[in-house]
Amino acid sequence: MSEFFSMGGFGVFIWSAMGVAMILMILEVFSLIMKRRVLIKQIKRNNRLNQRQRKNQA
Amino acid sequence: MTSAFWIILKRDLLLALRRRSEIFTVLFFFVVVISLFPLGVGTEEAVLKKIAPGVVWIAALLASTLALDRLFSADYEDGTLEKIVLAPSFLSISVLAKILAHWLLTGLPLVLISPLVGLFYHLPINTILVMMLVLLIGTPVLSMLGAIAAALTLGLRGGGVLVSLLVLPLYIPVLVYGAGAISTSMMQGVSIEPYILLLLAFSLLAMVFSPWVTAVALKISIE
Amino acid sequence: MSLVVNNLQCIRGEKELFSGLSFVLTNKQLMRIEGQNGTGKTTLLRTLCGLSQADDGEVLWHNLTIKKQDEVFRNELFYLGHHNAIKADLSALENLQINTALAGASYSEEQLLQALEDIGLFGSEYKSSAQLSQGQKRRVALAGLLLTNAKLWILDEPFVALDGFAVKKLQDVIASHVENDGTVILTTHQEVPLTQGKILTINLDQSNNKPNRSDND
Amino acid sequence: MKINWFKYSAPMSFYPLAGKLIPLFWIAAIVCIAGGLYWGFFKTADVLNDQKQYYRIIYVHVASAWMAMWLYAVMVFWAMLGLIFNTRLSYMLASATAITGTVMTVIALATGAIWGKTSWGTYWDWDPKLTSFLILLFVYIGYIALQSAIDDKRRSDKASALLALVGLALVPIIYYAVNCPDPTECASLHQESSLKRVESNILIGMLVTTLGFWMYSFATTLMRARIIILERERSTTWVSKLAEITNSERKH
Repeated sequence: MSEFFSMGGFGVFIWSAMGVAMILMILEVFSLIMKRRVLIKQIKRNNRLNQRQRKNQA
Repeated sequence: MTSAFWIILKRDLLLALRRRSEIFTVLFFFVVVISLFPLGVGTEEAVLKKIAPGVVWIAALLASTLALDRLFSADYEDGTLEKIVLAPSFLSISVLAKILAHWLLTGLPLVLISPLVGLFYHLPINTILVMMLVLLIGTPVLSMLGAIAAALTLGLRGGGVLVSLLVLPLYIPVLVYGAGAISTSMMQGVSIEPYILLLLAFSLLAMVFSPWVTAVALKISIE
Repeated sequence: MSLVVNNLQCIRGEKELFSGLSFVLTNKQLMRIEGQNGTGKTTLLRTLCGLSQADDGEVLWHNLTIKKQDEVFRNELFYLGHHNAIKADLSALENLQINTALAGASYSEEQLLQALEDIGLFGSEYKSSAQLSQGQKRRVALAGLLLTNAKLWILDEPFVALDGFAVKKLQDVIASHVENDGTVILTTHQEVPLTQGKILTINLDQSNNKPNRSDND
Repeated sequence: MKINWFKYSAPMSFYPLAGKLIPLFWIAAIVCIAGGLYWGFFKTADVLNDQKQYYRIIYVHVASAWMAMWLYAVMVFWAMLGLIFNTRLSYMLASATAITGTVMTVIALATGAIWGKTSWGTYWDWDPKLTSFLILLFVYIGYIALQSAIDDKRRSDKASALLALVGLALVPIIYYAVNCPDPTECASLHQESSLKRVESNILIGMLVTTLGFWMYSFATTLMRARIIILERERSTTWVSKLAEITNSERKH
């Protein structure tokens, strides 16, 4: 097992390359999910405000 | 048709003449940058000779971008740009006039003062001549590519920094071959002709496409 | 000779400024565009000039969309925007000369000086424009109207910053242009009395206050 | 079956369609990346012995590098479509593609540097390929910077699209310049296509991983496009009627 991870002495390089790629990709997806969540919350809040305004006007 | 070209060219030169400080600011910026390098990297003659081609071009790139921000923004702010767009002539011709004026005011002075670099960096006479020649061919490309970026960033907050960010990567070919020609001229028995031809090709290509693209960008930006 | 506007729509940001705007304007007609701030008066004028692109609809001049006949149209158009296109480093005379030349016409120095005198700038012709007041700069820009041969004048708030004398003068100039088979479109709060011709009015206020924009593109 | 493409060029129709496609692309991406790497790590022992183990970096490196270049082409394609037909969705897709492209370029540069340390003993070398990618990164960043500097969406869409086109026109020249700083030597320098020299066994892992990265790019681009649509169309009635907007907050 450890032999597999050491990759003939190149393990640090190989796994850090894989790690960098994976971290960047996960970060991108994570930021997309967060952005969407925040945005949907904002739109909901706006809609609620609009509805209340319309009710008050009526 | 050509009248708009001459009107704009004459007007820009007249304006610059009335406000000479702007020309000199760019020129002094260039001189300051090239005199900072020896202070930073040491004054050894061999080192200076080696870095001179790169230094002169990088200083020229920076000086040229410095003035780009004002290329269209002054006309944009006072409404003249709308007049130019609505003038009954091709916008790209008017743009070419603006670019030519910009080069005459910021590019040409650099060519003329560049022998000073030769003096500072202990360059031989024929290298100085080559340097002037490649600057003469290369700096118009800087003005022409820069005009596109200036048109795209017209009227934006922090436009000056953005222009540099957009345009500096596009200057790479001029930097590579411009500096390459100067370095090569210091070697024995190597022809600089290929470099000159490539730079000329860039210059021609830029002259054909840049006014047209800049005109499109201006129309997008003033909308 | 006519300006035809068909079903014009303009959206800025998320707001629809106006839509379904249609009208026909021929010679001897003046159109006043009314509306509160932010209702799209300037956008409408700029769209009519071709400076801005409409989101829908078209503007026709001589039965041809203005996109297709740039040169002819721009030769017959005089546009005055919010800004006066005056360079502070040039004199009033130089400014007027360059602006008229850009519009495609060259005039003798006497003609230019006469126009400046007529608009009330006698004595300031050679002054650097930096020394002119806001109203005087506006007058320099308007002096172009005295000289131009353009048929269609599109003027954005031409009376702003002018004093009583200049307002009267400008009213006369506009009236006589309409009288001479011209067409004028302007935004203003100032009445423009005409001796001849017809005044049309468009109010952009009604098309405002729509809570939502339509769903389909 | 006839598909009405114009229908899907409207953000309102595209939004739910993209929503349905995203999970499919995620599944494909995970399967392909996992499969490609599994092949690359466990099925190539015969070719990659101990001295050549570092070669395994190439699966991620090549996949991200190809995607970085390909996504630029995709971005320009949408930008051009936007400029020609003036469809808002094209611009949205162009800007959605740009950020994934940037991420791919960064991955390619980072893994390239690590690869360089193992094979040439230095993290950075001004080798033409690395330099070109650095410049590609600058071009991507310029595009994104211009787009975010312009508040007016119409202008920002068109201006950045034009910049992308200018970049495309200049990239070959820049690439030539960094590859052949000396024009006289360039004519004789003939680079053999690197693909032919790669063992077919490794090639399989490389291609499958690349396919996975491609699927990943589809998924993230569509996700970002949906966010952009929501952002820009937030005041329309169709957005306020969406299920994700109308459902009430989850009770804890």
